[in-house]
Amino acid sequence: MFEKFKELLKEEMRCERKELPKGIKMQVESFNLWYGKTQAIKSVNMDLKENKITAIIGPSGCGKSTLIRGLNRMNDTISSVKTEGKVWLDGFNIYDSTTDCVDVRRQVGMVFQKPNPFPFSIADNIYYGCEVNGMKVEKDEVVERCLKQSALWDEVKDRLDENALSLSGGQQQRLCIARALATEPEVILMDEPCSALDPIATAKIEDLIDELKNHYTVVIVTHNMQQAARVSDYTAYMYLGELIEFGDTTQIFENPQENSTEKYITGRFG
Amino acid sequence: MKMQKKSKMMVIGMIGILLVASVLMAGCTEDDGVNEVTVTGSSTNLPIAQMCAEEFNSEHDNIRVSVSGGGSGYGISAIIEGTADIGMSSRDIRQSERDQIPDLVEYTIGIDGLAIIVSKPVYNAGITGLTTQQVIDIYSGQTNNWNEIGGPDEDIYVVERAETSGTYGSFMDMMGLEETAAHSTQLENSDVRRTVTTSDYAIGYVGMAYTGGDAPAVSLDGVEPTVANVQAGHYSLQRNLYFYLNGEPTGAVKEYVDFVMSSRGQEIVAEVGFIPAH
Amino acid sequence: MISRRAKDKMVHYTFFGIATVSVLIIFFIFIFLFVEAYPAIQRFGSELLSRDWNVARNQFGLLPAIFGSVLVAVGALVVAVPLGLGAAIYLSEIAPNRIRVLLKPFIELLAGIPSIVYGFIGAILLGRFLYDTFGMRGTNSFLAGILVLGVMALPIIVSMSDDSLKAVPKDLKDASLALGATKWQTIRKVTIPAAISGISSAVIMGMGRAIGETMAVMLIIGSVMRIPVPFFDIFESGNTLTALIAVQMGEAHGIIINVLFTAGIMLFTIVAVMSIISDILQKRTTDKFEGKR
Amino acid sequence: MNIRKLISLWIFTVSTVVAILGFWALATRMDVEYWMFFVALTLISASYYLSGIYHHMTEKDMNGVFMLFYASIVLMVAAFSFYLPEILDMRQWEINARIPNFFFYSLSMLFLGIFSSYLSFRPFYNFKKEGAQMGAYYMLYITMIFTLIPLFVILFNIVYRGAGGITWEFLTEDIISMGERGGVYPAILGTLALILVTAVIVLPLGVGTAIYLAEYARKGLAVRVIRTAVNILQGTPSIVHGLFGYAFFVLILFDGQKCLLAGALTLAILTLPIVIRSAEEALNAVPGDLRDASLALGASKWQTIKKVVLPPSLPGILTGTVLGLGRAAGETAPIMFTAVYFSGAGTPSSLLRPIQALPYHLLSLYRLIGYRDVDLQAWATALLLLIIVLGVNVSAIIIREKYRQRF
Repeated sequence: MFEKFKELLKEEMRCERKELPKGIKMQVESFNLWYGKTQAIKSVNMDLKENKITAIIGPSGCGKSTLIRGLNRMNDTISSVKTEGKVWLDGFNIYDSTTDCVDVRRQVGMVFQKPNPFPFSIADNIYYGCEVNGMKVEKDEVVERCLKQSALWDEVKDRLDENALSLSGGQQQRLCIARALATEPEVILMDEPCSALDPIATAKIEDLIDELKNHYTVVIVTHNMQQAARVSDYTAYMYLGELIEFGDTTQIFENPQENSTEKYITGRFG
Repeated sequence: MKMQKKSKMMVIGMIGILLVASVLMAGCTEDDGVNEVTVTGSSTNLPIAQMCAEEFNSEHDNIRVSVSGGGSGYGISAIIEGTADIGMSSRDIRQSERDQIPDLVEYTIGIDGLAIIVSKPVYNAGITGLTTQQVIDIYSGQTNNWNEIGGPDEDIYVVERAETSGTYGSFMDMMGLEETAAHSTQLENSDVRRTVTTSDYAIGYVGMAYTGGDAPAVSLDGVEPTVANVQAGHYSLQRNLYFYLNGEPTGAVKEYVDFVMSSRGQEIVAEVGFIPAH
Repeated sequence: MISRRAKDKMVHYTFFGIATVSVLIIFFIFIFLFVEAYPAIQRFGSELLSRDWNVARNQFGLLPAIFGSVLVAVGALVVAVPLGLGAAIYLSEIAPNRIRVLLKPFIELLAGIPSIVYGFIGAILLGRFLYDTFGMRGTNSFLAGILVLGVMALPIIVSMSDDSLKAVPKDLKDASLALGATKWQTIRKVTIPAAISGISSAVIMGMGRAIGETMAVMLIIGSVMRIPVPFFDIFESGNTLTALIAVQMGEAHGIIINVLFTAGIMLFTIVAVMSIISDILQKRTTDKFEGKR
Repeated sequence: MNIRKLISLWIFTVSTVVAILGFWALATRMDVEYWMFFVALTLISASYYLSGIYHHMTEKDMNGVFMLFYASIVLMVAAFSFYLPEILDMRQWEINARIPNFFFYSLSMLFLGIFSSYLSFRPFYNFKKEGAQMGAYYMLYITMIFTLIPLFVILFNIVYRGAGGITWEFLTEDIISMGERGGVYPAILGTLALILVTAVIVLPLGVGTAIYLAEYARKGLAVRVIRTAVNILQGTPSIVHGLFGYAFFVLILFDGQKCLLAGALTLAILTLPIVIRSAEEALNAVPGDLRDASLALGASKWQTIKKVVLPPSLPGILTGTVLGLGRAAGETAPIMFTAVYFSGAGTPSSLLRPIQALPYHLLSLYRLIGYRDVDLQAWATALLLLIIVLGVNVSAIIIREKYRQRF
């Protein structure tokens, strides 16, 4: 506690600002991350374009998930993690000492690998984000808007008070997306959102993601290259914590510049 | 692989412990030729039986006397059921109990005065004697404050023994009470003593041996509970302390009883604060 | 040479035999208690639930002891639950790892301190302290019992609640944090509700221990069979079922033994009802997590 | 330096000092005069007023209201304290207590201090939700401290008062003169013998039952009933076990003779559910695919249990058993009617003879305090009992940590 005191009692520093080029929502600038002594992310630089879908692909353990968790400071919840570098969101560095990671997370929503609805009712799940952030909104309105946005409304509109865990896996995941939308984020991060789902549910989620890019900037981590090719506008290929290649999805899949990318995409390893 | 090795060693260790234990047990069950004498019952008699047993045990290698408390009723039912060799009692045996023991043998090992003790502050404030009527009033809840009988203006904290104990029975009989308004029920004499001494305005009753120090005994109807007064029969609250046996004692039991009744045994009775029977 | 199949069968029957013995022992206790209590129940019937207790007159109303047991247990929870829950939340959610590894085994150890030691300390140190502070009539009181039992229940409640808070899946907490909730909001709105079954079974366990505790209570409660007037007067002394058994059993003979067995059955029933409630609570929350309503 | 933070820190410091003073006064029954309480009140409310003025300019809504509310509580308490008599005689309401007012003052100081320091975090974080979080954390620190205080007091007292009594004589000599002199040697041996015999009885029974329940029994009604029975037995108060042990083992089985075996049997029943449950848990923690893999390789069921299931679950079983035995070692109620005599029983020599045991010895010595000079002996016995029981538990924890296995 006293550490915290000292920290807070330091001179208030002015938040660092940087004007991002037009059309770029987030910018990752020489970002490094360590778990204890192992470096998981090695100086990654990346631009995330507004209202576009960016996919991150790569073999297991390459740091995809770590990187995406770095974009809304979810890594702060693990005590052994150390970071270096900057991530700009609308001109603010989210790793700045004065930035509040809780605010960051409100602006950058996240959907996890496994559907993880709270054991509350469907409506309460969605309203939760508004409640904790003290947003003054009508509950019914938010629930309806988010469920409609996530194409779940027709399926659940009669059972909003039911426990969210009674939904099927695909529905649960769409509920999680709807829940992330409720706090009115600008960026949505998805960490392998379809890996626990069957093909039909996956197709629905993919349609939904495509829908979402009209309003949000979406970053998606995926294991499934077809999926990346189908849904994304930009693709980043990572290997062993490094960003090997980043570019237009069509370019990455049809004409990869790097040898390693080509090998991965054609399925020769990974 | 490593883990398996560890587990194996643990299995061996556990089996080893079990083996050692069973060997020990087998060794234990062998009779070592020691004669057991068990004495149980009234906690008032306990110090006598206890101190005698200690001295007796140190003199006899082949006899071991174990003493435990429990209360007079427990002592008597122990000899009815044959669970102990000697039952101690601080009250006379009841007729219903006598009927169940055909060969009852009774030894009066000592005489006890039932002393009324009060907390030191009360004693110092001038309550050094009570009348029988005052004690009855206090125990029946009619007198609630010490100032009603000339003491400090403080509530009386009334301590009694558990209803099943011999001392409780004797006290209630002698006072002619059926019911009390006590604030604390204690299991044994020493518990009563401690409860009275740790509170500032308490009253309780204990065997004579348990008085003195922080727990001064008050005189009853002007008679102090002293050895001389009890011996002369002046003190009204007095009772005999008994050893009850089922049948004439033999062997080790006889030796122990004889020791208690011997002049050395009776000296011990006096040492722990009671009056020798002869 | 016995075939492997036959050997397998034999082992099976051996274990079946052992399990049967254990189970028989358990049920035998239940039956034996009832058999021993039966003479008293038959003779006194509902008088056993009255408030009059007088051995000389053969009145054996156990109500004061039942009342005392409940009062003491509830009081102990009032002391232990706020403190214990707070400490558990601190340990499981906030404490830095090195403090946690230090404190958690320490608290588990404290749960193992024998009750006679708590009783001894409580009777020697606490009785006189409370007597002086509150100007009570004497050193024995419900309050002393409540405080000692509260302290005794603390380690159990802390340790069990901590376990159930720790068992809440991390992805639930992550989901909440990712929505912009602070850690404290997450604890309050997600972690605690998710762990509520474990926490309530910890509380019930603590209460069970408080009701079943004998030695600590016996030394400080005063053991008088009377319901205080007014009934919430915790500065008076009283009795609990356990203390009643412990104090009277030593000198009991005849019908009192059967009465004490009835008291034992009452204790037993209270505890059984509590453990069934805790089972139901547990079940309900598992259902919730599995999506059944 | 930021003034806002300075004010917060100041309020926090003042309130913490007030809280500590209040606690100290409560614990030592120090006379707290009403003026001390007033000084504390004035200091804290003045500080708040200051911060209120400062914040009022930046935080428009909640702040002013919150300050007014707080100040009114403070004023009400202050006004009430004038009417508080020197000693509040609760006997006028038939409650058996007479509470001196220092108690109210020190208690109020304690709570006032804690509450103010709790609130002091809000201006610190500019009344954002992190302020509430910091305040909540602070309250949790406090509960942790208050949880540890009584436990430390207990440990400190036992060690401080008992350590002087633990001498070589105390550990090796017989009980002399009702515990006034001599030691507790027979009681130590008695307790150890009790644990050992209990272990011998309970291990095969408990582990065998657990293996049956976890590996063989079909999950049906019967198993559910058994499990419920085990649960109920685990929660059963130890005095009920004592009652059963006395009525069944002592009176019926051993002809009224208290003895080591009767005590051990009672304790075995007491620990049986603990052993069954922990062993079953340990067995169930072994994943099912391991069993399937072994069976698929042609091993028989018993071979699978022996070679695949038991080895990894052994540490868990052992931990549970040792914890159960640790509990058994400290129990008084089940043995006081079944196995123990205060003295004279000597070192345990036969299963069918009474013994002496440390917990019961402590109880007996406690009873004699005041009548006999046994204070030091009693504290030393308590310390010794604590060392033995905690030693058993520590060894269980060590087993658990050392051989812990993850699947």
